[in-house]
Amino acid sequence: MARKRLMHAIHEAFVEEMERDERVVIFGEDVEISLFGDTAGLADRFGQMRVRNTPICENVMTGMAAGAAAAGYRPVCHLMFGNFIYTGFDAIANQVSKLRYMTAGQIKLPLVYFAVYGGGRSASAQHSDVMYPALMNLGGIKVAVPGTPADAKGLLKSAIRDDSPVVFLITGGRTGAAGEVPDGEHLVPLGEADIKHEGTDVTLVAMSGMVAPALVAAQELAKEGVSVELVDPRCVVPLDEDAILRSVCKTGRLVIVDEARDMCSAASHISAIAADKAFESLKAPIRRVTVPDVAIPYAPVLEKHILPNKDTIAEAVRAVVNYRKQ
Amino acid sequence: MARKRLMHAIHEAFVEEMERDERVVIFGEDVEISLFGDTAGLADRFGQMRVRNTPICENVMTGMAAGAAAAGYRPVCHLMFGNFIYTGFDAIANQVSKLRYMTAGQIKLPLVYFAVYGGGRSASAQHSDVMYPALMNLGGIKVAVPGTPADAKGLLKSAIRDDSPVVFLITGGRTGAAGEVPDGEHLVPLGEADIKHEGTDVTLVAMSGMVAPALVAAQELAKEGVSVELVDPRCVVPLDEDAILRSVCKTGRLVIVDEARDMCSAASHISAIAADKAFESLKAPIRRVTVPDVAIPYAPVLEKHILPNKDTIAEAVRAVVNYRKQ
Amino acid sequence: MTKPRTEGANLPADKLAELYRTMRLIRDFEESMIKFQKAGELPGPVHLCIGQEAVATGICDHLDDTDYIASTHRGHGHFIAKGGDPALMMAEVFGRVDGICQGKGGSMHAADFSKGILGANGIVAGGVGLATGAAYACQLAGKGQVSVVFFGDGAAAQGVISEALNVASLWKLPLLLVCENNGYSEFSPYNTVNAGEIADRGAAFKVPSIQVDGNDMVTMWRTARTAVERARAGEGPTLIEAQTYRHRGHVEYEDTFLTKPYRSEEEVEAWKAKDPLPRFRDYLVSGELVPSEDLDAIDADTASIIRNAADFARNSPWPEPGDALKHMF
Amino acid sequence: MTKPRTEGANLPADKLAELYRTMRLIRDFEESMIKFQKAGELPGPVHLCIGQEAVATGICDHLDDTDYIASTHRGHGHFIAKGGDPALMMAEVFGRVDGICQGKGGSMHAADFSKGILGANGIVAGGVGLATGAAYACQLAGKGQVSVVFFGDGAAAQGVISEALNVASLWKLPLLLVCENNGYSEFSPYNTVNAGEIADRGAAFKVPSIQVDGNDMVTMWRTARTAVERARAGEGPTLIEAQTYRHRGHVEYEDTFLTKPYRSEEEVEAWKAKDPLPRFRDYLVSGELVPSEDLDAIDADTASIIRNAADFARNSPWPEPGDALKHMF
Ligand SMILES: Cc1ncc(C[n+]2csc(CCOP(=O)(O)OP(=O)(O)O)c2C)c(N)n1
Ligand SMILES: Cc1ncc(C[n+]2csc(CCOP(=O)(O)OP(=O)(O)O)c2C)c(N)n1
Ligand SMILES: [Mg+2]
Ligand SMILES: [Mg+2]
Repeated sequence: MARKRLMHAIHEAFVEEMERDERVVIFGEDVEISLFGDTAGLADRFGQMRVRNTPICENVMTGMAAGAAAAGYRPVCHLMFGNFIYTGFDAIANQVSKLRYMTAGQIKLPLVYFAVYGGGRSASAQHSDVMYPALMNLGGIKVAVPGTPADAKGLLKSAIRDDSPVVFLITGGRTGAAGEVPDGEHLVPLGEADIKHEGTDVTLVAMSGMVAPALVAAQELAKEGVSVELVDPRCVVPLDEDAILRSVCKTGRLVIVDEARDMCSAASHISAIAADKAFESLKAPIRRVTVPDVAIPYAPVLEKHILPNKDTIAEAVRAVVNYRKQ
Repeated sequence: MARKRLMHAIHEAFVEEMERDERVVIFGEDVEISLFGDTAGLADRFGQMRVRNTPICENVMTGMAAGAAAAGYRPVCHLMFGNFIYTGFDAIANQVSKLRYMTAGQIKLPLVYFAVYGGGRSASAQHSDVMYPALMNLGGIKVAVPGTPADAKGLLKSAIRDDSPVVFLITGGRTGAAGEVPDGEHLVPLGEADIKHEGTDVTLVAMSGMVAPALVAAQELAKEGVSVELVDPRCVVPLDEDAILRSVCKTGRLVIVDEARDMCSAASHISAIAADKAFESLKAPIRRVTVPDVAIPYAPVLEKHILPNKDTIAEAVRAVVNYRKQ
Repeated sequence: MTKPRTEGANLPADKLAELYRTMRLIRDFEESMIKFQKAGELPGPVHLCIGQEAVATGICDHLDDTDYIASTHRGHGHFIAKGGDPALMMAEVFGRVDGICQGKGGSMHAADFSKGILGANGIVAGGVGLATGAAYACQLAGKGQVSVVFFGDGAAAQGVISEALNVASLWKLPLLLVCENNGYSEFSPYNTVNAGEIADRGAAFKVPSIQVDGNDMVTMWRTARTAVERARAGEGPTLIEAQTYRHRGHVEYEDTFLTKPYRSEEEVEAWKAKDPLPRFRDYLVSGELVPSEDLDAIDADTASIIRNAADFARNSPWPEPGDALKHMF
Repeated sequence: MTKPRTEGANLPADKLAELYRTMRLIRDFEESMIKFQKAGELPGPVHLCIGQEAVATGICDHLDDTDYIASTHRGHGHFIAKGGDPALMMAEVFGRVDGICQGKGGSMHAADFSKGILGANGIVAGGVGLATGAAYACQLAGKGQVSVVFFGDGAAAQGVISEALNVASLWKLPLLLVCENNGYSEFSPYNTVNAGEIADRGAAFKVPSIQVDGNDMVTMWRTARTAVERARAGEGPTLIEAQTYRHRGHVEYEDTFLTKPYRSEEEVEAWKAKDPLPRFRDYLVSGELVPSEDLDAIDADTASIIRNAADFARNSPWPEPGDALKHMF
């Protein structure tokens, strides 16, 4: 175990998987010099054929990942910022998410789209979106949203080894808090939730950049005598419904924190699952702590106003715990 | 009143709005000859400057709609099949959905993206998607999903007059059942649900292509003594939450039919709203009748298996009505 | 751009016969589709390539199973020319369980990865990224494989083409970009949707570009050979614009929805007179390169292959409904 | 492509002084940004155009408020040259309520629709569709308005550019596609991300294309004039590749994350020697076209404008938090 920043953990995963399997290649804009540090030095180590700068051309890049995967490689297509997933969305939505299915399983598509996403950095509307809801609705694409350096490393290694397309999303660029990362081989299976804090009164589901504030909220609430179970799904596709439902059946209450805009968010979907399958257990309304359906503004004061934080999370949890049938 | 097919109603709306306001222009691939009949004859009537064939270039087309709108016109960008929205997704997601917000309301974007979407025609995975969930999550874009010829006409006229970007989606191409369409000026406001069948036992929400089978299911269930209230939101953005919640509070039960894939569908979101705001009234789990998270297959027998129909809808309603707390 | 001269062929007779056979097989497949579509036996739309067979044939003859092609919505010819089994494709278009995609894809998605056929495509220019990525894989593997993308003149307007030209040129990818210019993008004539000439668009990216008569089997074949050799030798991509024509409509049922014609009878007739199949046959027979009896035998053979394919397709069962849930991951 | 010759200017002195003033104002704005960024006064990233001022100035001098421009992430120069108020943009970059976008957009989204400024853009080539659509609107209106899109050499690889070239050529849209080739796409040198020359890419679409020294104020201005006149006269689009250089980094804080240099000191110095601002000043003074006192007066004036802008920005309050929920529809 050693404390590492998220980007450092990601970098390790890349190095280890590229060492392990020479079919792993990385391409994208400026991956050689590396904006976030995640791919820094990889070109020197593995050569420019395997770590390759592309021009700015997301349309063809996203399709190229599929073609290279279909032809036997395990490409990581680095898309820099999550919003550029929209720029290259055609191949992701119309080809990658469907190719295996349309051909009745003839082909595996072991590829990873990698991007940094989310708000909180005054990077404005076109660099701060949360785009996994759109990806979740496509079917056929796995989506990993790690919230800690350890999960990031373990999930990225699994994503690279997975035979299905995976979109791998992390928040925050070079910043991001450090965390303990196990030494040596460390794999986290795609689709397995992790209980980040055990509790009995209320289930709090949070993922990715929301795990940290949710954890703080859980710890603060513990002092108030509210026992929060914090479930981190770690992937939104596949979604570990069982783990979420198990917890809800135990606690009878559910709050979901999601940095996505509210409409058709992961939070909406998780709520819908519980309202269907854990109805019996529910003692209170299901609350979503999400971003309102607006673009992400520039001024810090505006951005802060719309992003979930430990206080808005704690408030939602309190409301649910204090709920009494009228 | 006269019975008209959906495409005929759409055609009428185009003619009337183009007559009314010369800033209304339509461009897209083969809009002059018109694949679906919706724009047939418009070029002859309004001239090729206002009804203009484009090359196949969805990337620039979707952006052009925004530019033309910003510069004072009211463009309808005809994207033919809904899946091609993904092809032109960059400008929709990164520009159109945000431009007004990013500029603090400096600009109105009175534009319509028009497309035919959904399955049931053995058109396969790349011509059969339901893409409104992705659009709903963008914020900033209204989405109209009419289920009858009358609503199609009334909503399209409102969409063209609206100062915000609207994606206008219809199912089924030239086919599609006929329905009564009011003569003369007929406007349906964006964001106002319509009760297609009144009832007291259970609320059934259905939109677009799902309204017809839901209505049949409601009628059949009536014979069994189950009183279904069929709520058609008609738009998924803005979503008439009040109408849905009003009905759920009355009936205490909710089933949502949505041709979208399940994850992060409109059904998920509507369920989440009810699980939060109508929790008190709920007597049974909220059920979603959606498409499983797969691509749309070609063979009719396969496609039929995954699309909702009157029987799967009725079955879900019965399950909810017969639900007894264990 | 360069324009190859039509030269006398000095190809061996068996190669010429083979090329004829491929064209004939494609033609027979497509003609059977007309019939089946009319008879209501096909659940989904079909886009036929009658009149364009020489392009697929000329290109794919130079390819092995380890090379890749990405095709279009008008993909039957490419599938067959690349060695795909017509019976498996036929069953697919019928939507049956023995189809190459078990009825999940249909005409617009027929693929056979075991033969390097990355698939037809319902998205115009959708194959461009796939083939470019496969070309990158070919380059990485270093075994001289190549990758080909077919696209139409309508598709040429899609920006992804220029993206591919740029990256393939920079990376010297073993990629052929083959534009089948049949004069129409759906119902829009070439010059209403394309400014300038497609074969001129490669030069700016330093991609050698050739405009060729796509109805001239031998010239097509030679042009392809040069480009494939270049690619295999690591010298980079080539853009080929093959000028041709589709005899049938854009999609088989177009008469049911079009309210007016979009091309003249004379134009269609003029191009039918340049039909690559009889033209090649004439060339073979009149040049005494392949005896007409041999060609008759081929005709009989391909006809029976297609008859058998149709029987196979018709007799194949529908897929199990529940299989709709398989094959996502 | 064509390459204009640098000619002696026979522009009136007041026009020359005006051009100098615009460049100087942009330069002062950008230099203030360096300082504010270092001081931690700017919440978000800024991309500065120091060294590239002549391009924005030369193009926009021919435009009125009723003409349109769409800009890039490096958009301050375009905003100012098109007549946007530097104080309103400054407040915007500070994230304040008096900013042109009330603090909602920041540097990458500064727009002033009342001046035809469709906005900076955080998406590379994101302005292309906007400007093409505005050009369509200009054509429909029939009043001789024009639309301009600025984009970088990195952006030139985006497919949407070729889509715009094609449609603008076919429709004869009053559109200028202005590529500011500053030699780098972020940290990637030109020839690693662009095959061939950008100005060569117009010809294939029949779009007149010009490669011009973007650091030569007068030539830039003349080149723009020809293109704008062509557009106003209904003769269609022009592609202009202006060769220039950015003196600063790609983004102001790049030193904090780059681990190695991506360009040489010598290269930077060589280009600084070709800095368009002193070069133009020299030209004006040595050619006795504008007296240096007049230019000094301009310098003093622009400096004070920027000082006032900074005061205005700094003193402007933050937006109300709740305003984050406004302005979606
Ligand atoms: C992205 C996208 N846009 C539009 C369409 C609809 N469409 C299908 S085929 C076609 C015309 C294609 O023309 P071309 O590329 O010349 O091929 P051809 O049909 O002539 O073989 C169009 C517009 C589509 N399938 N995909
Ligand atoms: C679609 C998209 N892809 C990638 C980026 C990240 N990015 C921002 S600026 C830039 C380089 C742009 O280079 P160029 O067009 O030459 O403009 P310059 O910065 O030199 O002015 C890149 C890759 C982006 N903003 N948008
Ligand atoms: Mg064509
Ligand atoms: Mg540049």
